[in-house]
Amino acid sequence: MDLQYSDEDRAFRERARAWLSINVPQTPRPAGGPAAAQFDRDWQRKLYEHGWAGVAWPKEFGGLGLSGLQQVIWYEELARARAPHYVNTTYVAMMHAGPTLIVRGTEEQKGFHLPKILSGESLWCQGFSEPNAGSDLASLKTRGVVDGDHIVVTGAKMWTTEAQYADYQELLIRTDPESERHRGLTWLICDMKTPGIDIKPIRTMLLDEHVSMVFYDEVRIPIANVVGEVNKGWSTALSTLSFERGLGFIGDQLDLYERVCRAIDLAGKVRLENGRYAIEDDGIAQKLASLKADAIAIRSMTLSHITESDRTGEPGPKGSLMKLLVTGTHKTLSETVGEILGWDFLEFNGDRNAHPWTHDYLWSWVFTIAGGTSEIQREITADRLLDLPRAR
Amino acid sequence: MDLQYSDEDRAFRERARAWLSINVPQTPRPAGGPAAAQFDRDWQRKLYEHGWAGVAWPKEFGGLGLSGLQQVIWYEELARARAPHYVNTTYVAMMHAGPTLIVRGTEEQKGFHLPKILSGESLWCQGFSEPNAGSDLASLKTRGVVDGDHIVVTGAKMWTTEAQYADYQELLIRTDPESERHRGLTWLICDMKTPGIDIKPIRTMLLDEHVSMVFYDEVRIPIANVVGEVNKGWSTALSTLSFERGLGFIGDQLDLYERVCRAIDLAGKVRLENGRYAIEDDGIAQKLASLKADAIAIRSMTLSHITESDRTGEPGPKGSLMKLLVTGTHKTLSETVGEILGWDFLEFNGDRNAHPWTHDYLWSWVFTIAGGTSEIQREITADRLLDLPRAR
Amino acid sequence: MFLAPDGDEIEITNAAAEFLGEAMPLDRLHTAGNADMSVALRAQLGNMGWFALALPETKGGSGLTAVEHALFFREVGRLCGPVDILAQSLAAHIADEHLRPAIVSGEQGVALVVKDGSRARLIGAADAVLALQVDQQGGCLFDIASTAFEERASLDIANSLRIGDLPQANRVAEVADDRLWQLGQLGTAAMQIGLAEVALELIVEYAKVRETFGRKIGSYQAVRHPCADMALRAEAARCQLWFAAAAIKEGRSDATVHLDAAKHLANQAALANADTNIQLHGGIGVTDEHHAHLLLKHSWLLGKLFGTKRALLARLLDARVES
Amino acid sequence: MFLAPDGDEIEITNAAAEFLGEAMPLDRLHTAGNADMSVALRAQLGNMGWFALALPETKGGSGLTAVEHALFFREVGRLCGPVDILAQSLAAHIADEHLRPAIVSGEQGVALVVKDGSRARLIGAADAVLALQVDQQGGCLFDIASTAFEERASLDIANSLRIGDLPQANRVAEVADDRLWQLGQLGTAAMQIGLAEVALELIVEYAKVRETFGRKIGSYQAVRHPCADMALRAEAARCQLWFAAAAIKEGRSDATVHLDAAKHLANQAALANADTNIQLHGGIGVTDEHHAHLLLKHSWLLGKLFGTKRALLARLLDARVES
Repeated sequence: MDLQYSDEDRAFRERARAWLSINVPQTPRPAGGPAAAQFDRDWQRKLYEHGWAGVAWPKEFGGLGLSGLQQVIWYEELARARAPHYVNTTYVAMMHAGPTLIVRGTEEQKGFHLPKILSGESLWCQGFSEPNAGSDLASLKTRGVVDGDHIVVTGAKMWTTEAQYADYQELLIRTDPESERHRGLTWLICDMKTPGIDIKPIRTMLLDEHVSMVFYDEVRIPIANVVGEVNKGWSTALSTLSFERGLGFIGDQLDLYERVCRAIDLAGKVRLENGRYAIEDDGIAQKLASLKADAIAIRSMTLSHITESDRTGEPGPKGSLMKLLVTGTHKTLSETVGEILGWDFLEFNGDRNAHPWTHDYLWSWVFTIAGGTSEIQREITADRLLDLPRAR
Repeated sequence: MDLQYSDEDRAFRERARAWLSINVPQTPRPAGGPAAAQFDRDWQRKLYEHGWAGVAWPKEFGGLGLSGLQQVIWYEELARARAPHYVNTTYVAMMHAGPTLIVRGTEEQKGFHLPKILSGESLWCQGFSEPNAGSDLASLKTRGVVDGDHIVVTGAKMWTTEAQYADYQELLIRTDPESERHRGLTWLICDMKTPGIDIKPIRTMLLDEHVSMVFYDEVRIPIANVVGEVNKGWSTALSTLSFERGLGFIGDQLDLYERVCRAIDLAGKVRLENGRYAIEDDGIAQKLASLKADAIAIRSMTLSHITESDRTGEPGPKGSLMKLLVTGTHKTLSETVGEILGWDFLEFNGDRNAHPWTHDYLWSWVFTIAGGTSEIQREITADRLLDLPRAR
Repeated sequence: MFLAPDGDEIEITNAAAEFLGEAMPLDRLHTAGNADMSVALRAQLGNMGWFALALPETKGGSGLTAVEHALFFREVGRLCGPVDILAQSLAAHIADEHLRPAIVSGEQGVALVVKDGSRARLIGAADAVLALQVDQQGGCLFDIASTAFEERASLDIANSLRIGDLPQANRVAEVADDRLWQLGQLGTAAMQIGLAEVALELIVEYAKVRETFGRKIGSYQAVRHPCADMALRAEAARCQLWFAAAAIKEGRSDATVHLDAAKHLANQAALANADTNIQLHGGIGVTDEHHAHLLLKHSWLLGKLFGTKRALLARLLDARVES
Repeated sequence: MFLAPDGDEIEITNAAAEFLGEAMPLDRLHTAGNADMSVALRAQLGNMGWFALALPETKGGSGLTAVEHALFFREVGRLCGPVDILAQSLAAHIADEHLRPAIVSGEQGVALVVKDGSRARLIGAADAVLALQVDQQGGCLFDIASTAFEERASLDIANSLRIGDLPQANRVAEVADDRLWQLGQLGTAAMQIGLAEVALELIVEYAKVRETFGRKIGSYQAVRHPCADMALRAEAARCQLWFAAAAIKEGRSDATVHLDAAKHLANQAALANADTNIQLHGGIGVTDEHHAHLLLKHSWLLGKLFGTKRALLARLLDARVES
């Protein structure tokens, strides 16, 4: 057990810090819309041109081939430099579409897509969930019929993040109409400009439109776009999910500590209805201190899990625990700030820059629902970590 | 909607208060053992001789035939007079064995047993649960074989409260060996002096022996002791359970408010480790005030439910909600006092008079487990009150 | 003693539910611009006499009690009714005979005012010409016809939010007892409870039809047990509301303690049930088109009115109820 | 960087588990009179050198680090080991060369002392002739051979509890830095985590065999989900313990903050897991013969030592960790 960084780690941190200190965009990211997508592309292009794109990608595919620990260093330095948050319109492409192609794609697919992803030329979205297939992905119904050298897709996907700005989509469909559950699915690269695709943004309770429904009306996708094999898409999808779950929350994990500290600062400046500073209320002070302990533990858990999987070469089975803790801590923190902020907390127009705490409070439910609800994370933990008899 | 007591109610309260003020025992109840059982018998005999025994029993069977609201008044006056707690060795006989005989017993059974129960001559215990049949009563396995005019019982019961002092037992057994679940059971009056019965007290984490295992080795019980019909005992058992659940916690319901007030007094006298009075800690003060609100609501719920069932003549379906709230509030209160009391809370020798708060803390789990666990109460609520699809 | 709606009380509840369900269905809040009471809704409510429900007959009201007041506002709460309905009802109690008719009829709108430090938060329609401020010591009605308030973005969809300074000179009515506060507390507690009940109903309904992993979600304990807890919170708060309303009606000396307890439990039940309702709905629960977020956001506003957590608990700590 | 037991650390953990499992199995606590370290157990532990694990080699110890210290006490915690084991280990650090051998060998017993107002609470064997008091400023060893303490009934089954006044004149050793406090905090945090892990293991094991309503209870979400929460609490506290132990070993400037966080999370995990373990066991969980209550009661004692909730949180509020 030790906390020492290798010389290489330290050198990497210094290089990253130096570069970020002069290259981080000076203008804040627009709150949303096409301007935000363009901002993200520009930042990704800059990373690419200076050799910082794809920290988790193998070197042979243009990435930095960093260890898990070095990725942590990278995300810590991003946070320190107040660089654009890594969860943006490049997220799907960088964090799971690209990695899926790397392990499952054909040479043509890799050769065509990976450079475009790294350079910010292609944005991707995910097309897994459906109105009746949320946490239970395997019940999806969007179907594809092979017609010559194309697959003709009809159906609907839901909760597709940033679909409006995406060039490509990870599309999971049912190609064997007789199949059930995990069998008979196919993972396709879908060009979002293909005729027959209709995107209907879903307004959320955050007053944004970051997710959409995507409708497919006989959309013709070349069979050459299949990643993995026809009817064996579940296996490819598991790769995608493992990338999503592995590092999916790393930025939030590392960010929580600073957010707790900001909340503590805030509590020292804001007065409660009874005239006292919020921090003088023992209940609030104890809650904030306890959240700080949680945030500190989240970083320790991150480092413990990552250094362990750096050694074994495999992600451990504890991603569900991490998601439960991160999303739970996020929610309790948001609620506590709601108690501190008084009437100001009740002001919200959807602009996360103007009303960050209220925005984050509402985000709590997106966080505890998206990517597998907290209920499902407990199920996964009970199944895989505790080996309890199945409930489902 | 109104809070008015009728003239009759008020007169009853005055009579009860006057009598209790001069008749409540001056010596405290012994903490346990045969002396406690004798104390309970004596108090019951006194109630009986002065016409106060059986507040919930119909007049024709020697009870007072009171309305639900008047029973509440009675329990309030008992608490006010610091009379012996109604949960004692007479509890099973008075609260559900007697009432079961009243609605399901033969004339002989009623004529023999009811007077003995009312006068404190007979103490009863319950023989429903088994080692493998706790909240899932219908899986019980103790069997009875008809042999002439007797049923021969072999098996074991568990969690039998105060078995050592009981004269009779409500005994639920499986008389049809081919039967499953609720079918094929029989409800018997078991004389605890019958040969073949062996009582093995179970020491609990409260360091008491208020429950026992009871073993039956070919115990011969007259068929005349069947309450209801052979193989149709589940129906009789449901009567017993409905009496147990209906008023089972009424004393605790009404008592909680005073206990919260005592905890608040305590918090004003005890210093925390940091030197401040416990009540000066905002977190503790808020928790106690919130518990007071819960305790006040519990009394309102009691009155609402009881006045409603006084009108309909039937107990409502909300007993499970009440048990959840009462046991949950009890537990939170005990934990909060644990936080207040410091090192004194860590002193405990099993004597509830010497260490009442620690005793009550440990009792929390008995309370959330016995008589149907909190988990089962949530199931019952989901089934009966919310009509959700079954989980079991 | 009877601690549940009874006889005429049930009639009034049903009448209110029917009227409000048509006049201001929850669906209205999925269309922009429907925050606060519209002029039309105000007139409708005024015509039906709802603003004068608990107003003494001597003042031209229906002369009903705190109990009917609570029952009416529970129905208002089920539909996330704007809190200016409550402001309008309370204002009728302190306005003099010249001002009162225009309030009772809904002709003039009344907004609710809450102090926020040195400033005033205004909740209610922009066309309100009166503003009502209430605390435990009394209430005050201001003429704000010529006062400018700054609009703030409102988290709550059912009410708009403004900020500004009250024209202290323009006091048009005043009262120095706690009657208004009590009715306000009762009204907001009742609204929170209505809201908590709707949250439970929405998820129970959904749990009976929505399937995952081949079963109705209502058959999973991860859904069933939180629903049972929601039912418990609503039931405890509701019974306490009945007690508090009856205690006020009957002038019990501990009525304010019961009210504080009711508001505290109602605040908790509403927020927790609104929260759980979203979570158990899954993805659909965070969409704008679903009712779920309306309840959550509105419960935050109601939690700020007539007794916030800290204030209520501070009073409850030392208070005692009669046995 | 590697944040989990590794190499020799695993060896030492296994050796400790094996030795302690035989020397002081959890079952011992179901027999009366087995609270505290017995003379025999003390001698055994001394013989094996466990009291000198983290003692510098220059002082005749094994010269291992805070990490091995934490790993050893996690194993002690899994068996609800008496806290006098910790007192004995810590005392070896401040005793001088005359006193030290008798402590390290287990010849002389050391009890732990905690201030309770103006009095002293003594935890440990009645035959202890030394008493160790530690706070963040330092530690002090008292000769209590001729001091009478009053026995108090102990909720905890693993330790007895006495109260009295320390003989201030009989100070036989003293130190004025926070090393002892750190090792004490690390040791008690580790014990709490071991305890939290055992609670989880007990219920998971039971849930795989116990049936109700025709199914294993481990197939019900009402059991599965609380078990997942137990696993989460143990995992978070454990990872934080690794960080804190390594931070102390490496002399990081923020080591005390990490320790405070570790103790706080360990306190929470132990009590909550012990609680849930009883509840999910149902009736059998409240019996004296079951291990469940031993864990609950012992976790209360450990929660009082080397950092209680309020003290830890007060320090954490203003503290910062390095990135």
